[in-house]
Formats: sequence, structure tokens, C-alpha cells
Amino acid sequence: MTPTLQAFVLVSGALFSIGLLAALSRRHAIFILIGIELMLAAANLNFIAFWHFAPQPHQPTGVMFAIFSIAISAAEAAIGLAMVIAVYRHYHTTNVDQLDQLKG
Amino acid sequence: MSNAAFVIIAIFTLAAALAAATLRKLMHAALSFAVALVGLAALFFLLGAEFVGLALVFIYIGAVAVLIVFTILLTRRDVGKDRGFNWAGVLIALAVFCGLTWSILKTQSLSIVAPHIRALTVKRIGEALMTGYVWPLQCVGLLLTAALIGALILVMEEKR
Amino acid sequence: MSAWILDRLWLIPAVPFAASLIVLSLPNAWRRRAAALAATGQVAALALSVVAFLPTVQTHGFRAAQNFTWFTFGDNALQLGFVLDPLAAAMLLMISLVGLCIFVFSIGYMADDKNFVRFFAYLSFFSGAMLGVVIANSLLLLFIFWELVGLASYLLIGFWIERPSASAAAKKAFITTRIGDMGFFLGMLWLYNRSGTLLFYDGGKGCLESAGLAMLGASATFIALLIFFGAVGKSGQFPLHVWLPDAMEGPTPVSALIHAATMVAAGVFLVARVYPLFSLGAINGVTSSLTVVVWIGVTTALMAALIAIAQADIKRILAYSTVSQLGLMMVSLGVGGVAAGIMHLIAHGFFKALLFLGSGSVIHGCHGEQDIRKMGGLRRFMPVTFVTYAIGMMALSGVPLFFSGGWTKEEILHAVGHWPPSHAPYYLMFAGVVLTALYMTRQIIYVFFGDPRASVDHSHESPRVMTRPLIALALGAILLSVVLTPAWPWLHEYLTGEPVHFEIGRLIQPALFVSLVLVSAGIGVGLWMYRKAGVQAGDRPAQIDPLEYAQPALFRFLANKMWIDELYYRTVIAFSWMAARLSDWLDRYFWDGLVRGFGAIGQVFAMFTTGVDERGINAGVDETTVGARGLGRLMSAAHSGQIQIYLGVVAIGMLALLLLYAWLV
Amino acid sequence: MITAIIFIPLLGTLAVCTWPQRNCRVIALMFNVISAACALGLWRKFDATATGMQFVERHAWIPAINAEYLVGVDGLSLLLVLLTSLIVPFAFLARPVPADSRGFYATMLVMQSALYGTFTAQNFVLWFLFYEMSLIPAFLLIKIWGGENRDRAATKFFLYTFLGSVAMLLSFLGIYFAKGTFDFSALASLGKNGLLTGKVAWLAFAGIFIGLAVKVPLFPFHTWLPDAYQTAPTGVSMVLTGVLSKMGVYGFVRLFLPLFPNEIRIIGPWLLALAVCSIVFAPLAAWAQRDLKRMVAYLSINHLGYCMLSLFAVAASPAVAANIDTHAALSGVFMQIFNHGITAATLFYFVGLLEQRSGSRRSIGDFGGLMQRTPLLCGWMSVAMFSSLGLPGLNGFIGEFLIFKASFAIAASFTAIAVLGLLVTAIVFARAMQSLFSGPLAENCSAFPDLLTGEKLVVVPVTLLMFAIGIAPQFMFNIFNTTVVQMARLFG
Repeated sequence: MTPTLQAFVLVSGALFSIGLLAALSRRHAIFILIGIELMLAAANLNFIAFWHFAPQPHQPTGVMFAIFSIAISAAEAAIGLAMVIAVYRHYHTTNVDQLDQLKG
Repeated sequence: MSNAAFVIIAIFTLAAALAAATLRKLMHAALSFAVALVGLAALFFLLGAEFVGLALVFIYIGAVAVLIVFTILLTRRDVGKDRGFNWAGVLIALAVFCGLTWSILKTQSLSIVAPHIRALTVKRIGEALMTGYVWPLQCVGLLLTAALIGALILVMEEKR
Repeated sequence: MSAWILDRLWLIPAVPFAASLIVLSLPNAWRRRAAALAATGQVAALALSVVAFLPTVQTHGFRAAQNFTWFTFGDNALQLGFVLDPLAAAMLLMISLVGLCIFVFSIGYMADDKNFVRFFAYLSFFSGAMLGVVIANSLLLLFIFWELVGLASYLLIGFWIERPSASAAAKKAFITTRIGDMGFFLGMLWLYNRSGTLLFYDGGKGCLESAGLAMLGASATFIALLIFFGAVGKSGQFPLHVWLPDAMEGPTPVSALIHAATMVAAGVFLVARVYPLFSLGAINGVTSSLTVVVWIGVTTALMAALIAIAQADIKRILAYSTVSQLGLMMVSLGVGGVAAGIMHLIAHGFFKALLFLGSGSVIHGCHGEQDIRKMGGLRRFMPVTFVTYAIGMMALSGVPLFFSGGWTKEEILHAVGHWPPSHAPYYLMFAGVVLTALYMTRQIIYVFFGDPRASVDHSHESPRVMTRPLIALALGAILLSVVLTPAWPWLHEYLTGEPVHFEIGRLIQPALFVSLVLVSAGIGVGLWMYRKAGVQAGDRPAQIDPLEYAQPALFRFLANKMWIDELYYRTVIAFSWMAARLSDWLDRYFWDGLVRGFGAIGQVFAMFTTGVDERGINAGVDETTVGARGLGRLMSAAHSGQIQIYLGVVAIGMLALLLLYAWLV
Repeated sequence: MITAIIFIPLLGTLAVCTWPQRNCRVIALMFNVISAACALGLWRKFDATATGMQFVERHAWIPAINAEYLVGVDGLSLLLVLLTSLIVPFAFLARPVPADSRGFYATMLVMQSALYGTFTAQNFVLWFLFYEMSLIPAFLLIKIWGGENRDRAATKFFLYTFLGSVAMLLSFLGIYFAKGTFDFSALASLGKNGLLTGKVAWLAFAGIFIGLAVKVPLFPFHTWLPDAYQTAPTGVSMVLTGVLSKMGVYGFVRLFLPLFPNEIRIIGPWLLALAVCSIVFAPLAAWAQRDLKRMVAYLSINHLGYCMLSLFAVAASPAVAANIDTHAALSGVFMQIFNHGITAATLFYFVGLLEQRSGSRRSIGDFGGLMQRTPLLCGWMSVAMFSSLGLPGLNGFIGEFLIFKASFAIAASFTAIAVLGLLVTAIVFARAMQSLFSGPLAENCSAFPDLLTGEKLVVVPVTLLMFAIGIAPQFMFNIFNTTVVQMARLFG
């Protein structure tokens, strides 16, 4: 008895929702970043899972995608955290509620 | 790959992720995030993508989580304040979860068992990276460099 | 010679067009050069018309068409063409001759106008377009020139642009005729779709030839009526006649050229040109479309003649007279007397131009006064004008034998009398003839007889450049009676292409006597009624019209043009204007409101999340942002600047897509 | 060649941005002239008798989703490329020049490049990219350099067109997932047998329809237009009405009609009714306007309504349409979009001239008796007005004649109502001419200068073009006759 693709996708969906939860409901900018990272991780899990379950995977496409995705999310995390620091220096807060300069 | 291992790892991962999303203290949350990623890496191992799992551990736990911790320390003064949940966000997340679960369960074609696959060696990955994916690889390298420089510029102290 | 012109028919309209273009580009100070150039263009057009006339005389039933491809769309060619036949040649001759007289007259009449040059450019332009209408061998080409004629008319009516009344009249003319033109347009499209060609004559394939007509079937009646609607607009027939009297706001030579002699006759010409469409499937010469033509004509002729009796403006009387005469021509065409109608058209062109130019001379002499009640006794000051005017008046009234109008009117009555369905038009036309004689007598008494009244102080005869054209036209009006007499039916034969047998009986049959009696009755009654016009008689003050004194209610009804303008104003125009306002309102409030409603849904959602946000846990932090969060602004509420709300909306969108997918699968 | 035409304006943007502020108009115009010269070269080399796309350039772009860089021109595309080359420089010469003109010209050049791209792209992804690329400059131009109420008008414009685009994109993704291609010609040949079935087909239909109908705009998706045209600076209004609105018609011809023949057939009468509503209500609303720009804007809706009328007529009942009617409809539409482009742009130009002379007033009541003061301005402006109301001898008539000919043959009752639109248009212009040109000279107009030399240099060539097309239109038909024949086969 081995788990089916469905199980992996379900886990991935749950992970994604948890990431969304963090990104939507927490007020600290770092939580939002964590949430986004979780969502990306969920997507990576999907890539790998679909690659694994695909018939005759000649090319490691899913794996490649996951690798690039990890690299890009690392870059994104670096920039995001740098922005948090910069914003903190400037506004003395990391609370996203108070950062609404773009309000229309 | 056994069912039991999968269930345990999945519950472990999701619980850690949930903790990362909901724990009140930021530092605890960051640590839980790292734990969740370890779980995820384990899932990758389970799926036969050992290289990716290792990369995840190295990059995320070795770099990203550490970065997050550093950031938390750097913005320490702001951490203490009380912050609540935005319940509208919780609702939306819940709705998305329900929607995803429902549509996944509804999709019949997902209930398949893995075929037997050839092990994915690091050699194969390296070959692929250097042949078919060489352009994206270069682009990612460029992107990372740019991100590095950008992050540096962003956090540099402004000269007064 | 004849072969040369047949290949170059396009030159006839092109020459005045070219003259117009050149004149338009001349500086304002070059008055004489402009006038000379325009008149030269007209002389050239006249010469070409004469050249074109010759071959049509030599051969009976001559017809030559010269077609060319205008453009090809897809792999279909759209052909236009020019045609020369007796109808076209006779019209060409009339238009260029009358036009030339009017050009010359204008040199004197417009001498003091500061936009003299522009006037001649417009006049040449009109002349070119009108000549084009006549020789077009394609309904489309005819329509094109027809619209250009309308444009020229619009420009010339509104020529004295600083007068609000002139530009209002120009607008009215343009729009009213365009209503008719829309009918024409649809008729043309219909014809094109049924017959596949718009060429009139194309070696047997044209839409007026048997093969083309055979394809029309029952739709011919509707096509004919739609085209007739265009003619109704242009020729000032009821119910679209309202623009023509107002068009008298233009300079008098314009009224003479466009609104008496040529353009308004284009409607009659059009009906004559596409007559095969009207008479298709005729039983005993009667079709339903022709019946409509007859009754519209009768209505117009009588109504306009009645209104003319009660008008005070010298040009308006002539305008209503024109409307009435055009109605008469329509009747004639409707009952099958095409040749009679066209002959009357040509004769009318001469004498009505004469009358208008005469009235122009009178107005010029009276320093711009147009009210006949303020004139009087002018025969002593302006003898040439008086004599020529009297000739024109007698021609119009239909005095037999020596005046052109008499013969043609008799011919028309003859044709109407033999109309099978009904004799009513015949008797109604009697009334028309009497009324025509009556109002012309009234006018001439008011203007030329009696003692001088208010505006006749320094009246003088007009300069020779104005009187010479009058004399020429008066001679024309008389000499034409030679070719129009039934005793020598050459013109009739020429126009119809069939031999006409003259019977001496025609001269002694009732119609001729009837018309003689009618005309004398009209003139007699007029002389008796208006013998004391303009002077005090009994207890009637001098400025009150005798008819007004006797029948004030009737007079007021007629003087106000039967309140047709007012009726239109209150109904058609008010309704359209309301529709316009309604469209604007719907656009601004209803449709836009719907759009805003959709916007508001987004806004409500934004407000919902905001509300949850604020009332949820920490109202304290949010209070700072509440004030700035403009709730009332339309869409900007969605742009809260809160990335979490943006994210939330994205998530909801994703969810919606998911549901859509689930619904579809 | 085509690539050069598309990218020269982008180079121009760079140049304008780097050059000093003073010369930017000259620089911008220079790049315009270069791209226009390329377009003329294209026309010269264009083989009018050959079927299919010419000057095709095909490069792989995103192979994963079959998106290629595929550009090419047929008669229709060439016509619109020429129109763009004509209108944009013309718009640059319009007054008044906005304050920060460097940004203005740079944005306009981006828009021009996007327009060229839209009209030449033969692959949906590329087309959509350019389509959206034109939207954003237009938004910025209204938002930054617009007049009164610009924020509102710009937001409305953006939301409207953007939502339309989103709907269209979704529909196309749906089609792609069903059929696996983004290529226009491939899609067109698939459309004949019904591209999709059931609910999905109708959803895709509705999405693309709304996206294009907003752009054209078709009643009742038009309410953004009067606001946007009224507010935008004159030059922008000229490009918006002259070229941008043609993107919608182009989309209808190129995409909508070939893709959904069956669906159009089913709801044909409703589409025709919408077109007739555009034709009749828009000029009525124009009649009620006092703002000249708004008036011209409404008439734009009316003129494009004619195009929609005949396109829908042909597509809705191909069984009834004879070959000649299909040809007439397509040729009429092509003529009409070109003619409307130059005529409406000219009208906006003239309104701009009046606005400039009166100190940015443009209500119909602000002027009077202009003919006495500025006869040349009035004369040339009336030519544009007469062209717009479809006077024979000027360009507007030819397109309208063909359109009405075809529509009347196929959908007689709808067309008979649509004729009212022609009538009301005449009323609107007659009224405008009466209150602007005639009557006593209004006091505030007594110091207006007549047409200046620079203005004459703009007006005269365009007017001559109107006359040329009106009198001898064959040279225009030569551009697209083959394309018409070829397209007609699609409907047959």
C-alpha cells in the first residue's frame, strides 16, 4: 500500500492554504514572507509529486523546475527580508497595516 | 515508500507549518518554519527527489531560515507589540482550502499509483542543467547576483 | 463633333467644377476676374450642352451611354456612367442657359457683397453638380451629384452667414431634404440588390432596361416609392415642402437658380428618369406608385397655391408658387404625361427664373424691402422690370397662345383629364389654375400698380447687367411657346421618341377652352378683389389685405402656412429632441449607472473586508487609517494600499476560477 | 521590415527620453517619419494580388505554449499600419502641447509601437501583448495629461478595457487548452466547424465579445468613451479614435468572426440590434451634447457602429449573403475604418485648434460667427464635418455606401432603422455648423487668428487625401481587395 498522487496533492493544498493563512492574517511583514515561502514550497511539492507520478519520466523536468523555483525563492527571500529591514529603518515598524502609502 | 511513513511525515510537516503560521512569538514561528521545511524535504526524499530535498535543506534551513532569524533580531524592538489575526484572511484561507480539497477529491485522475522509475542521480541532474537548461541556469545565476546586490543596497545605511 | 462629345460627357459638369475650384482660391479682391471666370465656365458648359444637343436632334430616340468602373471591391466592379438622351440634352440646355442668365444677373445684384468671390465659386459648384445630375447614367452617380446639389443649396441659402435666420433656413433645408434622401438611398440600395447594377442603360443590362426590370418583380413599387421620397424632399412636395419657402433667405439669384429653375426640378427629373420603375407592370398606365405620385402632387399643388394667396413677402409668394407648380409637374408625371411634365419643367425654369430675377430687381430697387404691401406703383420707376415681370406672370398663370406656360398647362390638364382611376385630380387642378392666376394678379397689383407706398422713395431701374438677363429670359418664355405648342409637336416627339399626331381637334376641344376660361376667371377675380389693394377702401385700413378683411380666420390660417411648421415643431422635432436628451440621459445615468453598480460591488467587497478588519480585533491600530480610507470614492476603495487585501482578493479570484472549473468539468 | 516598423518608435522613446526637453517634438516626429517611410516602403513592396500574409517573420519565442514571434501583413493589416503611420504624426502636431512634453511624446511613441504590433501580430500571445501594451500608455496619457475629471475618466477607461482584456485572455486560454494553438490562421480554419462546444463555447464567445466590444466600443459598452475622449489631450483623442478604436474592429474581423461562426449565427439578431442601437442612440446623444469633443466622441461610436452592423449581418446569415454582399461588407468596413480614422482625427484636431484659440473652452455656446473671422478654419473644418456625415465626393461616403448596400441586402429591417443614424448625424453637424460658424461674431471670438501656416501644412494634405479617396478610391481598394476575396471565402 503506497500513497497515491492524490494524497500528495492534498498535502500540498493544505500547505498552500496554511501559507495563505499566514500571508493574509498576520500583520508582521516577516509572517507574510514566511507564508509566501510556504506557498512556494507547496508548489514545489506539486512539481515533484507530478514528476514522480508521471508515466515514464524521461526528462527530470519537474525536478528542474523545483530547483529553479527554490533558487528564485531564495533570491526573493533575500530581497524581501532586506526590504523589511529597510522599511523598519524608515518607518520604525514592520506592521503591514501601517504601510499603505500606495493607497489609491 | 510506505503509507505509514507518508502519513507521519505529512502530519509532522503540516503541524509544523500550522505552528509557523499561527504561533504568537515570531522567533518560535521562524523555528517552526524551519521544522516544516525539514518535513517537506523528507517528503521529497520519499518521492525520490533526493537532490531537491537536500537542496531544500541547505538553502532553506541553512540560509533562508537563518536570514529570517537575523531579520527578527535586527528588528527586535518592534517584535514585542501585541498583534492579532486578521479574521477575514483566515476565512479566505479556509475557503481556499475547502475549495482546493474539494476539487482535488473530485478529480478522479489523481488517484494513481507511482510507476516504477529510474533513480534520478545527481549526474543526470548535472547533465541536464548543463545541456538543456543551461540558459535558465545562467539566468538564475544572474538573478541571484542581482538579488544579492539589491539586498545589499537596500540594507546599506544611508549616508547622512 | 458628336462623337467627340459623346466620349467626353464628363466635361460638362467638370468645367463648372473646375471654375468653382479656381474661383474659390482667388483672393477676395479679385471680383471681376472671379465673375468673368465663373461666367466663362458657364458659357463653356452652355457651348458643350449645345454640342451635346445636336446629335440627339439628328436621330430619333437617340441614346448614348458612356460607362466606366469607379472602383472594384473584392472582385466586383462598381460602374458609373454618363448618358446622353433627349431628356438629358433638353435639361442640359435649359440649365446652362438659365444658369448663364442668372450668373450675369448676379454680377449686378451681388456687386456690393463682400463675399462676392465666394458667391461665384458656390454658384459654379452648383451648376456643375446640377449638370451632373442630368447626365448621370447611374443612380449612384445621380445620387452623388444630387447630394452635391444639396450641399451647394445649403451653402448658398446660408450665404449671408451673419444672419441667424439664413443659417437656420440653410440647416432646415439641408436636414429636410436629407430626410428625403434617406428614402432615396434605401431605394437605391434596394434596386442595387435586386438588379445587381445601378446603371440606367448598359446595352440591355441596365436597371431601366427590360432585363434589369424583369429582376425587380413586386419590389419595384417599393423601390419607386422610396426613390420618390427623395424627389419629394428635393422638389418640396408635401409633406417635406417646409424648407423651400424658408430657403428664400438666400440671395435672390440663388432663389432663382436653385429654388425655382433647376434644383427643385431635380425631383421631377428624377421621377422622369427612372420612370420605367414607376410604370413597371402598369395596367392602363396606372400603378400604385404612380397613384401616390398623383395624389402627393395634387395635395402639394393646391395647398401651396392656397398659402401663396396670403403671403406678403414677394419671394415667398414665388416660392409657394414654385411648390405648387412642382406639384403640377408631379401630377403630370403620375398620370403618364411625362413629356408634358418635362415640357412644363423647362418652361417653368425660364419663367420662374424670370420672375425671381424680376423680384430681385424689385428688391434691389427698393433697397432690400421684400414686403409687397410696402411697394406699389413701381411700373413707373422700373419699366423694364415691370414688362418682363408681367410676361413671366402671364406665363406662370397660363395665359394661352403666346406664353409658354399656357401650352404646357393645357397639355398637363389634357393628360390629367384622361387619367382612368379618377377625375378628382382633374377638377382639383382647375382650382389650382384659378388660384395661380389669382395670387399672381394680387402680387403684380400690389407691386407695380397703385400709388407708391413706404419703401418706394428712391426706387430706380436696375443696371443693365441685371435687366439684360431679364429680357433674355422673357424672350425665352415667349419663344418657347413656339416649340411647346401642340400644333408643332416636335418637342413632344423629341422627348418621347415616338411620333405624335397632331389633331386639329386638340385646339378646339374642351380642355383648351376650359383653361382659357379658368385663367381669365383667375385674373378677373384677382383684378376685382385687389383693385383697391394697398389703399383704404370703405372701413378697411390700407395695410389690411382685402381677403384678410373679408375672411380673417381663413387668411390667418393661410398666412401662417396652415401651421404645418408649428405642427412639425411640436411633434417631429420635439420628439427627436426628446429622444436625443433621453439618449444622453440614459448614457450618463443608466448605462453608466450599471457600470458604476459593478464598480460598487467591488467596493462593497472591499468595504466588507475593511469592516471585518476594523471591527475585528484591534480597532485601535486601524483607527489611524479609517479617516484616510475614502469610503465614498468610486473604485479607489479597492486600492487600499494594504497588500493583504490585495492578496485576499487574488485568493478569492483563484477560488472563483476553481469553482468555474469545477462547474465546467 | 515589419519588426523595424514596430521597434523604431520604441527607439524613438529612448531618444526622446535622453534628449533635452526642447527638441523632443522634433525628435519624436523624426522617428515617426522614419517608421512612416518604412510603412510606405511596405506598401510599395506589397503584392496586392497575392493571397495570404506577406513579409512574414517567424521566430520561436515561447515554444512551450506555441507562442511564436509571428508577424506579417495582409491587406487589412497594411491598411491599418498605414493609418497608424498617418495619424500618430498628425496627433503630434496637434495643439495644445502639454507641459511635460518629453514624457508625453515618449508615451505616445510607446503606444505607436504597440499599435503597429497589434496590427501585424499573427499569433494570439504576441497580439495580446501589444494589445495590452497600447492600453497602458493610453491610460497614462489620459491620467497625467488629461483635462478636467481626468482621474475618473482614466480609471474608467482602464477598468473597462482591462476587464474586457481579462475576459478575452481567459477565453483564449480556454481555446488554447481545447485546441492547442494560438495561431490566427490555424484558429480561423478550425472555427469553421465549430471551435468548442457547449457551455465552454459560449463562455469563450462572451469573453472575446466583451473584450472587443469594449474596445470598439459597441453599445452598451461605450460609456467610457465620451469621458475618455473628452478628457484626453487633443493629440491623444486623435490617436484613441483614429487608431485605437480600430483595434476592436480589427479584432472582430480577424478573430471573432472566424472563430465563432455558429454562435454568431444563433444570436445574430441580438448582435445586429446592438449595432443598430450604437448607430441610432450615439448620434442622438451627440445631438444633446454641448461639449464639442464629447459630440465628436459620440459620433465615433456611431461610425464604428456601421462597421459592426455589416460585419454582424454578413456573419449572422452567410446563407443569405451573396458573394457580392460579403465583398461589399468587408470592403465597406475596411474603407470605413480608414476613413473614420482620418476624418475623426481631423475633427478632433480642429476642435483642438478652437480650444487653443479660445483658451481651452470648447462648449458649443462659446463660439459664434466664426466664418466672418476665420473663414479658412471654418472652410476646412466643414470639409471634415461633411466627410464625417457621409457626403458623396468625400471619403466617408464610399465606406458607408458599401456597408449599407451589404447590410440592406442581408438584414433589411435593421438597416432601414440604421439609416436614421445617417440622418441624425447630419442634424448634429448642421447644428454644430450653425452655432459655430454663422450668426453674429461672438465677442470672445473676435481675436481668433485664422489658420496659421503650420496648421495649414497639416490640414491641407489630410483634406486632399479625403478628396482623393472620395473621388478616386481605387488605390485604397487595391490594398485590400485580395484580402477581401480571401476572407469572404471564410464566411461562404
